[in-house]
Amino acid sequence: MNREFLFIGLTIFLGLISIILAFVAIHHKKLSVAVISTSFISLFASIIFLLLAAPDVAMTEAAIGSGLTTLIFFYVLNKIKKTNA
Amino acid sequence: MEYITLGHMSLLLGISLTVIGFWGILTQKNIIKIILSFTIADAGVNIVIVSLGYVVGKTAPIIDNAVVQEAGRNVSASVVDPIPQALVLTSIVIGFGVTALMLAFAMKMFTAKKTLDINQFNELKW
Amino acid sequence: MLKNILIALVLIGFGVIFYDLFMVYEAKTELTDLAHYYAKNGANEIGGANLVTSIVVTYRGFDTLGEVTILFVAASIISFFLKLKEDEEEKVIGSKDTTELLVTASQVLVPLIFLFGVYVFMNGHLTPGGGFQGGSIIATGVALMIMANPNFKINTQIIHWIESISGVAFVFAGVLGVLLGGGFLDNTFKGLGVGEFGTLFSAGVIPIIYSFVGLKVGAEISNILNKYQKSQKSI
Amino acid sequence: MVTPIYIVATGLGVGFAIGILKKFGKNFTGALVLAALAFMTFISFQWFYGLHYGSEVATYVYTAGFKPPFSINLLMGQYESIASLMINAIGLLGGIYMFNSLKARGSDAQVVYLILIMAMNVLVMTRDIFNLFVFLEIVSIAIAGVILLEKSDRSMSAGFKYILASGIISTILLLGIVFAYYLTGTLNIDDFVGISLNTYKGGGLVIFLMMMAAILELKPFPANGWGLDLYEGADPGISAIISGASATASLFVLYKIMAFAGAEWNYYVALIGIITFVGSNFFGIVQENTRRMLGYSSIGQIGLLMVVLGFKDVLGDSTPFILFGLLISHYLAKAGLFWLSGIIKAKDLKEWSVIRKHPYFLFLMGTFVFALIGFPPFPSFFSKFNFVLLLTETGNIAWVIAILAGSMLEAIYLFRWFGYAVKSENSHIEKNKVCLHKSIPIWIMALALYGFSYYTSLSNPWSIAINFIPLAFVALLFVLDFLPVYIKNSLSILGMAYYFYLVYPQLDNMRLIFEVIFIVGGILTLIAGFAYKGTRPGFHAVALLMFAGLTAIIEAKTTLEFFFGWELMTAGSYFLIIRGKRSMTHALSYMMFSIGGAYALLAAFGISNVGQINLDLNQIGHISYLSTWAYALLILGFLTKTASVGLHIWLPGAHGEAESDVSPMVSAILLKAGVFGLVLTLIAMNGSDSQWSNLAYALGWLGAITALSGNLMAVFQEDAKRLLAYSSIGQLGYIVFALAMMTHLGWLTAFTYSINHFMYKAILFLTIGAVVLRVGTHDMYKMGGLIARMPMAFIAVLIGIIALSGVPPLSGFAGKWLFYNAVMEKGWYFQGIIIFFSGGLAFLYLWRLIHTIFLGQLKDNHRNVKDISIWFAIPVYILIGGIMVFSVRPDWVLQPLGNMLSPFFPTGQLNWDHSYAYTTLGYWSGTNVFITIVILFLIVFGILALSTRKAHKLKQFDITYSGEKPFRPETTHVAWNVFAGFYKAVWPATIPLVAKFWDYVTDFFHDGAGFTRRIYSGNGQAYMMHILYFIIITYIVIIGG
Amino acid sequence: MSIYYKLGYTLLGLLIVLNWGMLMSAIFRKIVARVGGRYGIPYYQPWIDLIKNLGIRTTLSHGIMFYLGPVFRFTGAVGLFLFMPVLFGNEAWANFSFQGDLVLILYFQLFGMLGMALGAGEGGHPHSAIGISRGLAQHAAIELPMTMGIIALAIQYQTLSISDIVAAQQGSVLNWSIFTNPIAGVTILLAALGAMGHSPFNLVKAPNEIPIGPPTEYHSTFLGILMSSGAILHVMEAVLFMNLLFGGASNWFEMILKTFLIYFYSVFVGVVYPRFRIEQSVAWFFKIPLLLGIIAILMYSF
Repeated sequence: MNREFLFIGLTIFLGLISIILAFVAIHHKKLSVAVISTSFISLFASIIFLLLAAPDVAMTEAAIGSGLTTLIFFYVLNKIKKTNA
Repeated sequence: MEYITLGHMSLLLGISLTVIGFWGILTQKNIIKIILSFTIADAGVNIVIVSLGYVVGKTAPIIDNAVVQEAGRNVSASVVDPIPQALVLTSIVIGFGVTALMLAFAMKMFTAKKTLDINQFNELKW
Repeated sequence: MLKNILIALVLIGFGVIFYDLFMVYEAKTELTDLAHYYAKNGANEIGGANLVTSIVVTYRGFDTLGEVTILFVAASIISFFLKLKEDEEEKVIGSKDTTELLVTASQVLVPLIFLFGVYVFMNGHLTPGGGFQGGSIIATGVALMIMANPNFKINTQIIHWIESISGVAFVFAGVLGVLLGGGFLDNTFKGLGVGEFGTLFSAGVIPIIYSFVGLKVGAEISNILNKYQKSQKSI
Repeated sequence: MVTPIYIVATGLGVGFAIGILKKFGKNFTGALVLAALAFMTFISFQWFYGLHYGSEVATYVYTAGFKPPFSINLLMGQYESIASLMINAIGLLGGIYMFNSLKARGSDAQVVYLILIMAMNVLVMTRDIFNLFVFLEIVSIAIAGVILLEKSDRSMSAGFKYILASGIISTILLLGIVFAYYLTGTLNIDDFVGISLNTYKGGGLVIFLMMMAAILELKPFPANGWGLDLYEGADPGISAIISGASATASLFVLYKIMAFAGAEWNYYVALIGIITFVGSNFFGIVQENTRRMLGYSSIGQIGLLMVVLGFKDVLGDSTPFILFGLLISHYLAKAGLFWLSGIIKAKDLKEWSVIRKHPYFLFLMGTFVFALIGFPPFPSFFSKFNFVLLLTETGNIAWVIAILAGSMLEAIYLFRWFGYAVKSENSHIEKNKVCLHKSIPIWIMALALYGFSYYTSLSNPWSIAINFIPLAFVALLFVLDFLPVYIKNSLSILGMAYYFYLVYPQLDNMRLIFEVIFIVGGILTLIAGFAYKGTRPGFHAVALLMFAGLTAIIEAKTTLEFFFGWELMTAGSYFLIIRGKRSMTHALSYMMFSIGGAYALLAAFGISNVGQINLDLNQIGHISYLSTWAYALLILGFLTKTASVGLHIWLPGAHGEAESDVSPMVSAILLKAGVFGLVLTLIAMNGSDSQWSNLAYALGWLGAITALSGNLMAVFQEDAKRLLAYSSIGQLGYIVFALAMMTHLGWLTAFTYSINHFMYKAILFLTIGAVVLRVGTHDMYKMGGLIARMPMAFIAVLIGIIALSGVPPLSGFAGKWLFYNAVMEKGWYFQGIIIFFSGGLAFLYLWRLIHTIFLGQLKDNHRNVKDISIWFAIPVYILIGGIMVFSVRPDWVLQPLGNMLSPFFPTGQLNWDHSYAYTTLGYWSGTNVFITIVILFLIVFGILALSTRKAHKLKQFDITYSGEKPFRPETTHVAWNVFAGFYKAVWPATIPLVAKFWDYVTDFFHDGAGFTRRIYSGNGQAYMMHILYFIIITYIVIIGG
Repeated sequence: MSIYYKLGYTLLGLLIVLNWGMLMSAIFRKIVARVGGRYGIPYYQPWIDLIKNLGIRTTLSHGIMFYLGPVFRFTGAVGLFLFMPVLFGNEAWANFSFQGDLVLILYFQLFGMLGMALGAGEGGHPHSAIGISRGLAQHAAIELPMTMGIIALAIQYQTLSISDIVAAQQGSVLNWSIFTNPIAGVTILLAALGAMGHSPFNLVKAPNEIPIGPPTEYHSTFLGILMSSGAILHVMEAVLFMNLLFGGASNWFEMILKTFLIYFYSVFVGVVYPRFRIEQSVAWFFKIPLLLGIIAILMYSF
């Protein structure tokens, strides 16, 4: 039961940060900050997946959601920056 | 008290992220931001799905040898629901594909008009 | 202003809908019948320790096929969408040098990453992970290679070959299921047996198929990354 | 039998393998893709064939070697096989059509296309809800990809909007699916059907989410801006796929989800469908861009199909017939049109005139347009007919009204478009290059359409009785279109004569009269066609199409046959009218009123249909349910054809601008179809009860006012043919009035008028038309003094106007005399006086007609003009002979007519004593009056002629003119504005209120649609907002409210 | 009675009507002249004109249609005589046993007009066309109240036969329609002003001031025939009103007296009122007479 409460607390904590990050992602003027925030949301989500006893999902989310997706975002940002420069 | 469970909390988080994502989709003018909002909403939905499969106090749906010895490979009493997890795997990959495609569009659209403002892409209308 | 009000109304509306959804949820203490079946018989029927893998590869293998297809379609679209014209390729800007550290790191890390990726999908039926995870790990390695040397050209041909062959193999395995087993994507090939539980060569052909999936996913994602990388070079 | 899983295996296997095979070149991969598509088509065809003919049963395909719900399974049943065949066939044909554009984008694009088609197959077959989601995503992504075949910024932004929208939709769907799993523990659709999801807590909400996603995939109005952009922005080949295949698959998805959504959803699906149908067609009318317009039409059609799905419980066994009839027509026609739009590279509707440079494409376009709107013999006709009938039968009148209104709107813009194609200026546009591989698929679609038409006609149990012989003859003439006029004309005349010979023994007297007017009249007017040279492309086929329709309504025994004929006639006459030089807009308004009228008829048939799907025409009289409405609608429908005031504005232009020999066909003959319909209706009303006197009374007033306004407007026309057209309105007003009296004498009057009007209006229109052919203008003030050049025409017109004006001794007076006796007997004095006054007005315009054309001074440019063509003179003089016979011996006509009417109106007959006709009010002998007057006339004429036998003919300008000779001949013509004085006195009555009213209606629709469609701002975000709002509002309506 | 006797009587009747018509027109012209302070023509002037005109042989022809004007006109006039009972209850003068049908009469009036219209048109003179157009327009306007009045009478007597209408008025002066149905009577009398074609409704012929209208084109024999048909028409129209409103006539004297009074009535009005323009006269008929006509019918339709 204690473990359960620990998990709940962790989820609430990560959840609150995620929500704040989501606001940041949407509102921050710098796109790179926004992309990184989103990447962190994915990362926290994968931790929450672990808490929810879903290691497979956690791995996938970490690799794809916070890794590759972010990478592609940066490709695009880079391209945009180049074109503007 | 009955709402303060791991499932409820993560479900709430998932729903919140989804709504925030929708909010971003509707308010942001920058196409990249819209796509970001989409990924946020996606993440939210994924969390929702996994939380629905959570069973209080059970372990990951992997049969380790200890369990096998006890239950004769029947692990139905000890694991969480594996199906939502399988679905989420699919969903994450789909989300990646869609995001990659959207970003490709965004990049091309930017090259075409040198802007990312979605309001500028309305040559088809009425 | 009106637009903001409208947006606020939409969000409130969705808030209500999602609230209703939320209220539907009750913390579960039991598995559903379907999950129960999988938990009970999954190991016996398929022979894999990882139930998620069993479901992904076998029970819902058709979904996985679709999933691979989605990545494939997305990669194909991006491929012809971002394709550079011949003359544009000439005007490629000479990319700036990368740091020594990154180059060295990539030289050391990339083989390791590849190895890890392969391990992940080969052991998908035993441990967490599988084709998707392994594939994306491999793709990360490819990405690292590209980052380390922006002028580095992936041998596209090889990627295509890997992608193509693993894809066809997946479909072929499915068709074999029709011919030999109990239906499309019947990976157990009833006669072959499922092997000894818990070992690498257990769970029928799951490891093989999941390897194909991993290779294919890796190749597809690498393909996408490659296209993006190439698109960087043109103006 | 190849298991359907090979559709998937083939699609994916070939798709994946192309990665290796691409080095063999794009042609090879393209061919490989086509081969794969062909194999997929073969598989689904095999299943379709097997299931349809019963050699196969619906089969589940299991994957992974486990039974559902543990694994995913597919189902290949009868409907699945049809949908799959449709998808694969259009995929194959589209692949052929787009071979080059796919090739241009490389093997990757070819693969995406192949996988798109494959995935839609799975959408149809899968029985697992999550699997459905996965393949829906594949379809979405693939569509977003194939949009890019068209390399433009427009298609790019359309694609992006599409991804955004489908992203939102799939989020909703996914939420619904996982919650469904959470609640029920299964993902299998068959399980959902079994367990009734509604009984779970929150089950309704879950269904709501899934239904919303399924419905949104169908692009419901107004949350469909992204869909429209898709249609407009994509390559036309892709638009065809989206419209044909994707819509079919999405509809199937909806069908599957509806299976477990619960019956209460049917209503909402139908509601959303009807809103979509009416809404998008409403916006369609202001579109100038072809593909966007077709997009609106596609969305509208899908809306209609949703209505059918929503009513599936009400329609029962007829659902598949109706659904597939509509779907097939839409599928074939829309694909064909989109493909055409890819060959005819005209963005603007008006530029479609270039299609005339490819006459066979014009034929294809016409086929598709008529199929879309639901004209016979296309499957959509039978579907719509049954659908409306069943809906009315079950009391869903409001739905019927909405469906008909939506169809009407759709017809407006499609026919406008077709009108542009047929008529507008095309010399400035260059002919498009046509590749064979692009036109073959279109031909296949059109042929399939005709094939299905034949098939549907046979499979519809009530249409077996339809007589297809005339239609076959029409088809023959169409095929022989390359032959010169004289051959086709002789062929037509012989065919009609032979058909008349075949048919006339089967007809009762009343029908025989109309058949004589239609067929014999048709033959007579066709004789005039010999005057034309060359091949006169298209004329004979469409003229015969009209006559086929006319004879079909005569022979009709059931409402379906009647409606079938009615629509054929409308189509034929539309084509005939649009042939005129400046008749585009008039043909359109004719079509609109005709369709509106036809829909009124359809609704009426529906109402009167209670209990039996295809009512015997004679049974209409025995209806009890909403019978006032049924009669009112029937009358309204027929009044549009008789051009009663208020519904007449199409007539002057349509008849006035038609070709010389077409005007008499549409005026003297076609209008009688409306009369025939009215006769049938009134017989039914009379047969049932006398409680309809109010309706008849209103009809009487309407007839009287029509007579007055038609004649009044005719007085002020400057255009000879328009004058005659307005005169027709007036004459038909008399007939309607006389019929409305519902007495023996009244009907006798009406029939007399019908026969007379046929004869003298044919004479006048033929002669004036022939004159117009010679002098090249319709404007009367540009003619004059033609009596010197055209005595033959003059005599014909003279006889014609004497007969028309009703002056004794010619046959027109018979009508007048009967008329007054009838009016006095009935007691409808005011109406009678209005009509008498109209007669006076007729005198005004008739004099003007003959005076300004034939009398007065000859124009300089007409000095060498020849008399009318002998081919026009022959029918004219035959008809004059008819008038003379009728005048000398009216009893020969009136006595049989009276006997024919006696069963319906046994009292108040004429009594005959030799040539004397007696009524309670007076008596009259046509023969004696004729003889007396002719004798007198000849005596006086003889005296005069004798006394001036030595006179010599004066020169043209040898006249007294206020003591001087006119020095400028033009001043001798006062025909322009000749009734100025009269006009000053009566001008308030000539304000075209009705035309203004209809203009106002048009403007209202146009402006309204133009304003409202601005919700489609082109902004992807706004579109997503529409989607979310659509969901919320539906939520409030369905769950909250 | 054999057909030949009948023919004889009819011809005789026609002769009487013709001469009476000519006399009346002479009287009319005399009255107008006297009112205007002139001496006027002698009473026998019409006969002189007629004989003169018939005696002249024209050498000009405008073509065949030009002939038809007078022919139609004359046929129309004589036909009117033939189809209407001039004297009531007298078999000899019953004119080919047509007891007279109102519808026939109403339409047959148009026969002559039609001929005139066509014939004058053939002349090629623009003014004749103007005259015709005015005549037709005015005629259409006159017909509306006229028909209303007549229909009102037909409703009253439930017959369309003139003979029956006359028969119904026998017995007493008070049985005349003008007394039994005064509104219809007044309507018809007002419309009759137009039908008789005197001022203020004679712009059509406009005899004096400007050379307009058909008579200016016609001459010689044509004019002779026109004159005689005009004389017959005048009488027959008066006879129509006499039959409808004033109890008909049972002998020639009564007929002459009544027609003279009717004729005089229109002459009297014509002398007093100036000429209307065509739109004025059309509008005039659409006001009071039309209103009266509506009332007349309303009285019997319920």
